[in-house]
Amino acid sequence: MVVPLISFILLCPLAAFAVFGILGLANKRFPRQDYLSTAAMLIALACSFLLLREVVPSPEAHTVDWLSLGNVTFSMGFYLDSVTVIMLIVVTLVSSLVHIFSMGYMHDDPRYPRFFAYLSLFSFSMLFLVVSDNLLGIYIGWELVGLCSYLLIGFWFEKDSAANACKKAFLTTRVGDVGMFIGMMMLFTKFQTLSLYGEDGIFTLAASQLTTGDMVWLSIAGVLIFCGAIGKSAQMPLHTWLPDAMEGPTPVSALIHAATMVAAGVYLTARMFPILTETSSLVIAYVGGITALVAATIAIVRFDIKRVLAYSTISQLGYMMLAIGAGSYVAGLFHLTTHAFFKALLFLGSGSVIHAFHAMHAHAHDDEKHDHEHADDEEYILGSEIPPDQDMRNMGGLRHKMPITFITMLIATLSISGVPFIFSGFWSKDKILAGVLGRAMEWNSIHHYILFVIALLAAGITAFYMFRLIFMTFFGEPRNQEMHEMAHESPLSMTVPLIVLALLSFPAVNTLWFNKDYVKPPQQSHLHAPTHAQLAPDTKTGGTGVALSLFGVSEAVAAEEDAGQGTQDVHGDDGHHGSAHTAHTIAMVLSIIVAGLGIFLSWLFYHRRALSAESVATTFRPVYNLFWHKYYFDEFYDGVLVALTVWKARLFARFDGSVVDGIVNGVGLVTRDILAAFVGFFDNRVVDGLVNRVAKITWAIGGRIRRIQTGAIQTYLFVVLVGIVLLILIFRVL
Amino acid sequence: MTLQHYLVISAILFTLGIFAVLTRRNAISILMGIELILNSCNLNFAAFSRFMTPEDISGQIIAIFGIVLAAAEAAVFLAIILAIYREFGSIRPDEVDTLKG
Amino acid sequence: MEEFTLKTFIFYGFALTTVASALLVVTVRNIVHAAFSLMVTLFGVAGLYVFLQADFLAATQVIVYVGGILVLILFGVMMTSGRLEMRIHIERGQLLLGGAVALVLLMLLLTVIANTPAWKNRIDDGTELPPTTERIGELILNGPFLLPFEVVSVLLLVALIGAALISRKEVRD
Amino acid sequence: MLLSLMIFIPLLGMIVVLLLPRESEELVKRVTLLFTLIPLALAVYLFITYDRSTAGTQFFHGPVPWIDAFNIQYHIGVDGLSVTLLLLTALLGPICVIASWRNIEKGIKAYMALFLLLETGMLGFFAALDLFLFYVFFELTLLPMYFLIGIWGGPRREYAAIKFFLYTLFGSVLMLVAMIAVYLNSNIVNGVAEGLRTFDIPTLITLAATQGHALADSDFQIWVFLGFFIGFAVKVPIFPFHTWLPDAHVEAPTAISVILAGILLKMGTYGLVRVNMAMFPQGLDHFTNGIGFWGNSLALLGFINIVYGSFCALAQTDFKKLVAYSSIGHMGFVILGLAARNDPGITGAILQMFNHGVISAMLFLLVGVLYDRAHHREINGFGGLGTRMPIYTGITTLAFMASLGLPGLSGFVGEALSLLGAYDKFKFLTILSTIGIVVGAAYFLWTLQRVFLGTLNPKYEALSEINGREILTLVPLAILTVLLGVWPNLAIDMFRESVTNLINVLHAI
Repeated sequence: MVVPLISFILLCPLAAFAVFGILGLANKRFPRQDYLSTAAMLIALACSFLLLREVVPSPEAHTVDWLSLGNVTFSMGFYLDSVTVIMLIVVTLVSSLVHIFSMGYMHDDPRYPRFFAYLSLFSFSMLFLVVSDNLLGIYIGWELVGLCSYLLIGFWFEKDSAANACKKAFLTTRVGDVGMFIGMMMLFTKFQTLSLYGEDGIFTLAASQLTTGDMVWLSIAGVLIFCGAIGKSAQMPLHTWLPDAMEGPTPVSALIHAATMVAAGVYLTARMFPILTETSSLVIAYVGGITALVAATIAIVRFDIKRVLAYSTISQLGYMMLAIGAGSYVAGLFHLTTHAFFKALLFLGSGSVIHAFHAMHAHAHDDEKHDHEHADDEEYILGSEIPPDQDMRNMGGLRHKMPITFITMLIATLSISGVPFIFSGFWSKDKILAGVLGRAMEWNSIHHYILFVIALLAAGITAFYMFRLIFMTFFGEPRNQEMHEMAHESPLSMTVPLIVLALLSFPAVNTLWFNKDYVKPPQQSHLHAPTHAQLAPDTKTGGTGVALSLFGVSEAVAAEEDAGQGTQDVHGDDGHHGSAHTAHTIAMVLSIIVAGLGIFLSWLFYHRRALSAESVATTFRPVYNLFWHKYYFDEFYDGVLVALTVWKARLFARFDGSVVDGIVNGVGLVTRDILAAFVGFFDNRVVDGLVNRVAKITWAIGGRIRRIQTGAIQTYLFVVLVGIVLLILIFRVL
Repeated sequence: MTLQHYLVISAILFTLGIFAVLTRRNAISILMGIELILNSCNLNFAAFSRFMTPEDISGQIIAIFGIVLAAAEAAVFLAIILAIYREFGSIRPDEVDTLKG
Repeated sequence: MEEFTLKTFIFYGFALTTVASALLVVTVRNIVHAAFSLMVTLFGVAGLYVFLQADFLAATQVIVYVGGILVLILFGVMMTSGRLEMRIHIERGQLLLGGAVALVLLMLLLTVIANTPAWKNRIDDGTELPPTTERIGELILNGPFLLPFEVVSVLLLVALIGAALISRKEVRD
Repeated sequence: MLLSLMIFIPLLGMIVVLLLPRESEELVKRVTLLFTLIPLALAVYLFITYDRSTAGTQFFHGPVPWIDAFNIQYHIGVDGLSVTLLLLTALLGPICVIASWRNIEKGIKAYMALFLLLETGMLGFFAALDLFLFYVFFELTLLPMYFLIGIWGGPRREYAAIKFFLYTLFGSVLMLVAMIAVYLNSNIVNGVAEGLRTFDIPTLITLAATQGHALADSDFQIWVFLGFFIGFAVKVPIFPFHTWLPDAHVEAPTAISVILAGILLKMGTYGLVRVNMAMFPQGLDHFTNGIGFWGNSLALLGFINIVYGSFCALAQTDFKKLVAYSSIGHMGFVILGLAARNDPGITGAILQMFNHGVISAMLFLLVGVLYDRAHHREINGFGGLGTRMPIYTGITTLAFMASLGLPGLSGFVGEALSLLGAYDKFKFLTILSTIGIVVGAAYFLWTLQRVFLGTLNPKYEALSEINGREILTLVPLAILTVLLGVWPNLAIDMFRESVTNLINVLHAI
């Protein structure tokens, strides 16, 4: 039942895309592509729910040979465990909602059918990635979602900014993908397979074959595979494409660049969890942590509503990476799920706002084209142009105009900020913090303490900038009266998905994660270098954890945390349980504090106006500039890397044209002119002298002989006959 | 009547043909000379066939082919003569000497 | 020497006619006369073929040469010669040289004929062979000469088309 | 017999075309199409009936004595290595004829006749099993190509044609010398001459593996390997013998570029597999054993091709030149895969040959479509065509994506397998070669952006969408691209056994 079901799930969106492609080639159009794609997605969603029953308890893989060589076979297959199913549901659910949302949002676009076709293709690729049981399959899905992302970011390709953004997205992620591919090559060369599971899978082989001597090698391989995730999940230093990707239509941002594709990196890292070593885990955790912090700081100073969300996404993805790097497998994936819902909600909500402004923007476009550039003083000198319908400085006070959008977005914001207990974001984030702290205490590792602090900071900043967004958009006085007048609540097709997603931001609907039997972290066979195996028991403190029993949920969370930690730790004992509880408690308290602090500051700055953001910015000018310029990553890439590459290309081309080809032409010239000239000289004087003499004689003789050539046939014939007669005389008669 | 009778007749015809080809100043006369030569050859074939291999008549068949070739040759020859006549206004071979060195 | 029968007499008659008329062909000044002499020669050769029991060949000779080629030649004469040129112009020097060479050639040929042993004493025993037409047909159409026959046919066709192409009035395009 | 028919039917077609009157151009084109479709039909039959379970030669014809004095035989047949390329050739034939339907303005009859001759040469080359015959067909392609570029090419056609001709001739002279050396040594065992000399490739392969045979001498193999290698390297083309390629491509008419990239380059790599690898395993070993400079040299050349070709492509502003340089880069993957001498490497290389044939054919056809409309190929001179020509843009995107190695399309499989194989032996070079993947994506996407995205260049507001005939030429290739990307076994089945066999030969030394 499983294989047909998964195949069917994959086939639905693929078929929807195929209809578009085939008709498109015949220069025809299917007028109801939107219904087709949406229906396909809803069916896939229903089937995904059916799979929920199938999977528990044992994971299984189903493979077919895809590419068979003489003695190596690459198989393609489905691997279905609880994580897969959850991912399937997340993807199909968000995708369905985005489809429905787009029916309203994209309705007036001239390329409306194409949009849905691309969405279908994306959904197929993403689902394929999720269900693949081997690295090759994941890589295929990986690149295909990259393609869809490219197509969708560049959906309004008439805009140069969109055209630039899509190219940048594809190329940046490809850099990461190359790293991933090298990692795959390393694994393949070692194990002669790219399948992950089963008897001959990489995980089994790695557990049984590798020795301590291979740890460095395995760490490198792990980090390289993680490079793919860095690219796709927009981690530092390859994060710059994601903010630019906001040039795509907003539903795309919600689906691809918030909920699903960018989370694929986290998913991949989680999939590779069993072969992550201590070193590679630490690298992952640091990359994630730094990304979380840096992106959050950049988000503080953005004014474009979508960019804020984009940086927030990067930051949250970093969080997930941090979790997985710190060994909190379950927490990372949990956060992935909750984040998918609330971030999709935030994007769709911002889309709703933009949509409300959009008609107005089109109207005001002609006469006020560049007005906004002068509206604010020096900040614009520094930066990118923001479309007025996305500029938060044009918003404000929208909560009355767009109540549904406001409430749903508020729920999402509360969730992402980690407001305790009734929002899912709190639980997942708290779990990550607890995991990191737990690891720090368990290993007594300074790295993890640092990471914990980073994570806390990021959490606080997140709360701050998210509320900044809410305050600037929905509270206060309308800043642009004219635009405000025009704003209106969005149609039903757009608000319904918002409401559904808002409901999903409550923990009750994420119960799967609180069932400790449902998702189990896999064994990490190479986590412990020998040193740590000895260190670990000594460092454990016999804490007396007190679990907070709120809604009866946290108990389960804590217990699950134990399960997670326990399976990873060969030396798991009672003392360790204690440390997890302690960590959990501390983390929870601290996270509530920083979230509250962040929200409070935000309230002071942007609602009460007790503090002036401008004055703070002026005071800390260098820091502010750093944030505003996004740490100068783009400048560095454009000014150095891209320029260097293009320069190198030009150099090579010039080298090719002048040197290599020059040599060839030169050889030709040398042969023709110099060599030939020399030979010609020799020829003229020496050889030709002789030849000329001969020729002259020949010519002279010829001049005489040519008289024989009378042109009269009869003369010739006569001579011939005389010749014959003579011959006969000589040979026959004489 | 021996083989040699025929051979002698043939030889005479051949020589006369050669003579015509060598001396005549008119292309058509040359053609006639050639016809004589061809006839002498055919006669030789027929004669040899009769005297050397009485049972086998391959010689006669060759002679028939010879006649056919003669016909073809005559046709092309006359065509060329006509073309030359149009070009030079004459069919005297000594006047057609563009190949003169 | 064999008997001087009527048959021999007729043979010599044919032989003489052939040689004499051939001599006329090469000596007569009027080209039309020459052509008619050629006709006589061809007839003479046809008669000789009869003596060689080559009946089909004789018939072919008459039909093709006399009926075809000779007519062709006469046409050629008419189309190319103005009235003045009906007479064949001969240069004396050329005549002498040509005659000499031809004579030497004749001498040589005769010597060869007389001296080749295999050719001596081949006497026509006078046996009547069956008519050759059927055998020739068999050999040409169903025997070893099929391919040459086809080739010759194509050649003839090509020659005809070629001749027509060469001799047609040029069309300026 | 089937193969002989397939090879010589285009030649027959050439004679027929030559007999047709010059004025009836339409008829000439139709007849040519017919005579290229027949080999295609035979190729389909070949594809269906080919026995995939054996490494041996199939459908052979001969050996029939040809030139007895040198024991040269007419001997043809296909195994897994050649059958794929034979199929590719037969497929591209009619496509190129259709592509030439409208845009050859003068002398269509001569063009078509030469094209048919070219097809005979290419088909024969891939099927030849006698070294001499192989060489004859190799040279046979040169002549029509020279005229096709030199007469129907662009403004600098004569330069390009002569360059192409001389380059190839230079290579083939070395090849000829090596071939004669092989022939002269083919009957020497332990220093004593016995029996007849031979040009027969299967026999030579056996002899080269025989202990004590003159052909099995490793020094001899190295030198002969070099001779053949340079001959084929010019064709591939391998740096630094590549500069004829951009010129030839830029000047050649569309269909000829397609043939050039699709088939002629493959003749080089095919020769490397057929002759250099199979016949001189010790020579190969010397250049690919990974020890020292010479042991890495082949892989190094592959790497240089990839990176150098890609960077050069990035700098081009002429659309066609860009595609030409990308070809150089892609052929680098073939070389790299072959240098790996293992299962994934060789399979990947052969797959890459086939796929590159299909994809580069598409690319050149697409460039041709644009050139026919705009009459220039300057990438920066376009812009925003995506709004004007959506279907064309779609197909181009597909072709670009296939070429830059997007998984799910055929380009990826060959590239990935080559790299996977190569990494086993040449770790450092392979990792460096992956730069080519990024740069490859860069130049294709940049081109895509400059030509199709952004605001529409007002000059091209009236540009017409790709027409049915052009779509007809592209669709089979596009289908093949997707099909082989999704189901690569379809192609690999054809040559899996042959590759295994080849590897056994290579490991036997």
